[in-house]
Amino acid sequence: MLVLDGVSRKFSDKTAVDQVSAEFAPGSFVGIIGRSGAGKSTLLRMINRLVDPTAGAIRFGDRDVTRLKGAELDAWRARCAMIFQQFNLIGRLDVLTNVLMGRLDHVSAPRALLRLWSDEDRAIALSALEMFGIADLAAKRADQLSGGQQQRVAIARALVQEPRIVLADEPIASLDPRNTRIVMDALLRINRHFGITVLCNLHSLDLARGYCDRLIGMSAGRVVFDGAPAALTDDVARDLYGLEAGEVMDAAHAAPAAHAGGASQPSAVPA
Amino acid sequence: MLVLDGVSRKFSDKTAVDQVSAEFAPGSFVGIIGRSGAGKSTLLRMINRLVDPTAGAIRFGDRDVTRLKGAELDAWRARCAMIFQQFNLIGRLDVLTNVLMGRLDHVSAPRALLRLWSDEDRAIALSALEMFGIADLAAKRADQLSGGQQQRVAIARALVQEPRIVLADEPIASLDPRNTRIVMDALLRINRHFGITVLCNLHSLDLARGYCDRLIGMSAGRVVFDGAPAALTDDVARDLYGLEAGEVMDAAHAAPAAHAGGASQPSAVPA
Amino acid sequence: EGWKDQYPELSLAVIPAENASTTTDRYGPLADYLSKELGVKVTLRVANDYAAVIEAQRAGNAQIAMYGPASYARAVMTGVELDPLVVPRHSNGMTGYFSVVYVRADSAYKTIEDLRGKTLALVDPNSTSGNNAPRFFLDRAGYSVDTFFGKSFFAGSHDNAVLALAQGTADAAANSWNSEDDSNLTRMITKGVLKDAAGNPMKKEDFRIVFKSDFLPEGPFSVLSALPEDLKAQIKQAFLDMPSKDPKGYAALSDGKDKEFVGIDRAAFDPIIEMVKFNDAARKS
Amino acid sequence: MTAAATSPLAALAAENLDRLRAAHPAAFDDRRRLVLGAAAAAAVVGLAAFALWYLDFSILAIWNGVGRLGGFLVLMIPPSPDRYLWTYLQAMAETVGIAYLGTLVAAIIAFPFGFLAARNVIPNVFVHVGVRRFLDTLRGVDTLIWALIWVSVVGLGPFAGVLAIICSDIGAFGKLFSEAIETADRRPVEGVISAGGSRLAGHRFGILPQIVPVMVSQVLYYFESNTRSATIIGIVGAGGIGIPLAEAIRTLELQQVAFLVLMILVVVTVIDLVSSRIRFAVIGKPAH
Amino acid sequence: MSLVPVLPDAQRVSLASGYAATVRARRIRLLVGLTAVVLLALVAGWAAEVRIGTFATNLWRFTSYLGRITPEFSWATPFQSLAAWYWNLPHWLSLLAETLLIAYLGTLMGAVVGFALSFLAAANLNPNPTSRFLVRRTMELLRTVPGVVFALLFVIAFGLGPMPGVFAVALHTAGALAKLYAEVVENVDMKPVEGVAAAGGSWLARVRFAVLPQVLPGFASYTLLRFEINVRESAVMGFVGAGGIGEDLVTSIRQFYYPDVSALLILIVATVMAIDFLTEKLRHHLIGLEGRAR
Ligand SMILES: Nc1ncnc2c1ncn2[C@@H]1O[C@H](COP(=O)(O)OP(=O)(O)OP(=O)(O)O)[C@@H](O)[C@H]1O
Ligand SMILES: Nc1ncnc2c1ncn2[C@@H]1O[C@H](COP(=O)(O)OP(=O)(O)OP(=O)(O)O)[C@@H](O)[C@H]1O
Ligand SMILES: [Mg+2]
Ligand SMILES: [Mg+2]
Repeated sequence: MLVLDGVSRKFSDKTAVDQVSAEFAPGSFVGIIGRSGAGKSTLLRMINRLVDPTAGAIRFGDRDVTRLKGAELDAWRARCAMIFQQFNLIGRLDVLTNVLMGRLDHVSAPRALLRLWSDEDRAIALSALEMFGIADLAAKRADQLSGGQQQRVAIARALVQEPRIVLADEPIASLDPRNTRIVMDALLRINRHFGITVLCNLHSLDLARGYCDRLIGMSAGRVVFDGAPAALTDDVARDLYGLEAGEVMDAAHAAPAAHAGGASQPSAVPA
Repeated sequence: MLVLDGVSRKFSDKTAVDQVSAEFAPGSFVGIIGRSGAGKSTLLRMINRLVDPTAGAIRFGDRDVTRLKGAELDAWRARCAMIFQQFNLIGRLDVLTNVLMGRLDHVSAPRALLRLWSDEDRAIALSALEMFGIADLAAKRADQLSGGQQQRVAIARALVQEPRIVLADEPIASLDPRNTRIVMDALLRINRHFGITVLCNLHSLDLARGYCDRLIGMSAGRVVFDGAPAALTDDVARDLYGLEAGEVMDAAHAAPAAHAGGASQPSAVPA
Repeated sequence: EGWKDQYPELSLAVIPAENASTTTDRYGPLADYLSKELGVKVTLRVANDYAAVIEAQRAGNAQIAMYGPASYARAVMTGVELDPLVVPRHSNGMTGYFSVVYVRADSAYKTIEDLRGKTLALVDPNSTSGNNAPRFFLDRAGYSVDTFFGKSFFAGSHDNAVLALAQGTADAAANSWNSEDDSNLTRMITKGVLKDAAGNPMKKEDFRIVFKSDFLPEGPFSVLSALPEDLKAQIKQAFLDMPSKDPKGYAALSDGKDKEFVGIDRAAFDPIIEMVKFNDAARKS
Repeated sequence: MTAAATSPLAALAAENLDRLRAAHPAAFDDRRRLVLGAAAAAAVVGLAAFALWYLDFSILAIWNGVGRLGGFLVLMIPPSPDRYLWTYLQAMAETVGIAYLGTLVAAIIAFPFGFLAARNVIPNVFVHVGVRRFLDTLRGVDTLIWALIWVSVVGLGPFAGVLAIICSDIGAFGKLFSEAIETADRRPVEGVISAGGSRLAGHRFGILPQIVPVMVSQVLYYFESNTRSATIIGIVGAGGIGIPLAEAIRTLELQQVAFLVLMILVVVTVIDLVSSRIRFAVIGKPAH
Repeated sequence: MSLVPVLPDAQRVSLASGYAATVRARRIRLLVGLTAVVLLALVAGWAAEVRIGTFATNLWRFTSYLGRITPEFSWATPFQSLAAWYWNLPHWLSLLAETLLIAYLGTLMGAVVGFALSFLAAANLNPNPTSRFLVRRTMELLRTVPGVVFALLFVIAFGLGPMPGVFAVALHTAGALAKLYAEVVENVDMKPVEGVAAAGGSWLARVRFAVLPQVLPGFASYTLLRFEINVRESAVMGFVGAGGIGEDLVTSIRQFYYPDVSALLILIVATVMAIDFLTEKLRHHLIGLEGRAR
């Protein structure tokens, strides 16, 4: 059980996350939604301890995650994989080595530092790449990949960690429909079959509703919605995103009648 | 009229774009779709001449874009704004200066180098930021922004260029529904009202169908579809993305019955 | 010869001299000759700075060394136990040289007295003939360099000091002098590098000597006092024999300008030590 | 066509100019920046002017001197090794060898110091400040002193030169490496750490690949620079190109000086060509 | 059971061998390179007469020189001792000031020239190989000609004094900094450069807005390091009459004025530390270290 207890984070004057409390049962698939700048990324980064909360506590079982240090902290991070919005790959290293970063916790330090990976680890990494259709890129430098390819490398890295929790920060932002599906299905699969908790920042309400069994809506750092997807009524969504009435569905659905001419003057753009 | 004539681009052994020919009428709103790695970004980058084609020609009116040099090339780029998949902001500079980069072509060199922008230019940049709801971040360093905030800064930069053509490489990848709508509407608006040509890489078929008046489908560097959105039948889309039957709609729509339990073993993932 | 076990290899340390041929050309044959005579390998080490030679000798890492007179004095004064062995005798019969002060022949300066308040070019702080000797001997003659002259400066090398005089930067210049036809000045003229401010070549007659120091002994070849007596004796003998046993090597060593080596003892350098001590004391006053 | 007439954005901006100005005063106010910039520029130029005055710079002397400079250059032509070609080549080879060994060992020893002195690796102020001051001391001690110290340990010869180069270059490398580390991008490190990598692994995989090209170029530069100056090598009696050069300068053998300079130039050019190939091999082909 | 379904053997082996083949080429190149480096080091070690034995047995002498330059210091009369040690302080300080000014002028002039040259010498900003070649060779000439040679030429042209020294320092600095700057420029992240280029920014604008913010910390640290080197190496300029504190130090070393050696050494080390401290402050200001959380 992962518990957030009044967690806050300030950046100088700006409060990015404001007193968030929530409990995440093992095996849940939670979508975090909210406008850009709402604090979603910062929340996930705090759970992984890449950012330290300025107030509040994060607990996992009886461990106080906010207090972990050294090897214990490494171990915690290894169990709680993070998929970054901006991929955070090592541009100059090849794709396979990037994925093998996810196996660091399973390898002795000297072997890891010399890049002497075991055949098992390589096999796991290659399988993960294959799962996302990019095994043939294994030897390429990460900074020569297309955006979607980089994103999939990052996701493969997270999966080979064999984590207990996956923190995914917009894992499908740069992906095409097919890969979106592959990735979300992969997350769903590890969630269903292995009971791994998934916390996933998502911008697409449809995806959030389709995959998650619980949604958390954030606004200006605070949790303003927490419940089953079914409970996310159109009114709530409208509030959350500051949309006008009639725009509640995914933006795409409410797309203007483009071919009908320039009639629809979008209200969000000042005339 | 922008004309691509047998344009190709090779990276050492890999052919990223393969003999693409197309004509883009002024004022059209063209969506470019295709799987990750299909060559969409490379195609846009060639039009802006950030990457030079290895074969073929790009013409705009009677100008041969592939031959432009020096100040002429700068002028071409100023007229043909680019929105990058990875934003390409200057992390160490503040947001306003980043947006004002789009006004460089309108300012004398010495004034620009000393950052002595005119009040009009500042006002234009601020208006663009306001349009996307981030004017209050004007003084912040670009690398302190959230992903979606950075993306919007990049889009603002493109708009203040007052371009004739906008090349948008997944401009909404990191945006929430509301901002997705704001940005797509802004693109649509400049397209409809000012006849600016928009070429837009999109991963969401729904958005592509909703906003574009023409779609180009790419696969492995080649154009495999070119026509009105209505002509993009489910069969064609399935081919394009390599999806299975029944998965043709946006992945989200075909989301598994998540709450129905772990029954749906997604076929794309090897068991 | 028991010392050979203790010293299977000897080091000969020298510093470059300001002469026409390069240092290795000069001293290479000497090292070869000594190797042959002594029966152990003698390695030549050319150090660009005599301070390094002194430190190497202090640590016992260099057994044989060639010093200038002032640097020999320095080594002795800082506690290196040294025995001077030999100095060269020049063709003119002398075993030393002089320090002189030049002025231009077309100037009004006839004696040192005329230079009161004028500018003097010295060579560099460590030079015997270009700094230590003129300071000491001028002071003894009643002209303290620091107060008598209006300004004195270090030109960096013997040649630079002469150039400063030739081009009018200085009114007088200190330099070394062996004899009428053998000095730094004559060497520069032969090479054609000595020109006045307008770029005209200059002759020996364009310069005048207004001051000459006492005799300065040449720098000695010395050995560590701690070496076995028989080794020291053998080394000394080898030096003394060199002109006859290896005339070619000796000619290279002396540019053909020296006759022979003569033995020398510590006392010969007492005046030099006194000179250096005087200059050290004058510094803080 | 003027932008104002056609551009919706410009029109919008013009309309709202006053409101925007009121809402974002900072965005329109450059005074602070300009004043600070002007003050900094004035300080730099002012100090330079003071230095020019204090150090007796004279335009006249420069004007007159430039002509003489040409005359002197003539004396350097044609560059000639006289009869010392072989001596010079040998000396050059000695210098390159000593510089190579000294630079290589210094770089290896400095490597850990670079990490210890970097603020983002060792947050502990005492450690990184202490290490930095230690490195400062290594650099601050004159090379002549290093030479004397090592001569008394290992005697005159090239070995002492290698040791002296090592000592002063550790100070420089340690500083340069630590600064490269501090400027590295944090994101890859986060990527590694978030996957459970230790801090060590974070530095090994997240930072090292980024800074290796920088370090390689610095090491190659110092190699080249040691080859060139080689003063220490001369001091400690290891031969090298410094001695003939100093000799030729002191005795105004200008043709030999010119030859030696050209010879060093050729060697440096070769090192530079090789080094930029090595560097690009390490950096790899830049991507977009 | 693994989270990631492991592939069938056949497929896995073929993938792994494909990867290995590509990586092997890279590995072999690396290995050949490393072997060459080590072999060359061994040859150099032999030529440089490296004797580990002598080194180890005599290492205790390391402190011998340091011991001798340690001044006599009586704790009973600390101030008198200090005054005796730093007997020439006012003169030394004026020399130090002069040295700092010479180094400042020389570094400033050299940095300005090096700054302009570096962008032309960087392959990623100047695609024209001919001009790049010319600029690079010019830089090489400037930094290869030893400072003393320049000083020699200038002293004959301009007369003795600090002026020839400053010019000599400036020329050498220009060549050295231009090279180091150029390499910083070649290592920048090109994404922002593309961003400005795509907005129609001229070459100058790209350099000013996308490159400069990235390279400024690097430039600052190289410039200040060079300033520091110029302060330390002023002794070389001694023979043109611009020696400053460095020349006094070298003279003290050569004349074996032991307490002076340590007194001057401490002054110089303190100066180096002050400069380094300043460098650090300036660089961190430029990087904005705290702000780079993401
Ligand atoms: N600089 C480069 N060096 C080598 N290969 C490259 C380079 N840039 C792109 N590629 C390759 O070219 C192909 C097309 O890349 P591109 O970025 O155009 O794809 P894309 O259609 O934009 O994909 P995505 O939707 O994932 O962004 C990819 O396979 C990519 O790996
Ligand atoms: N290092 C930082 N320094 C200063 N402010 C920061 C920093 N990191 C984040 N912020 C600010 O904190 C707020 C929350 O940022 P966060 O990245 O968590 O948003 P987000 O919900 O992930 O948005 P998006 O959907 O656009 O990615 C933003 O306003 C952002 O500008
Ligand atoms: Mg985010
Ligand atoms: Mg792309």
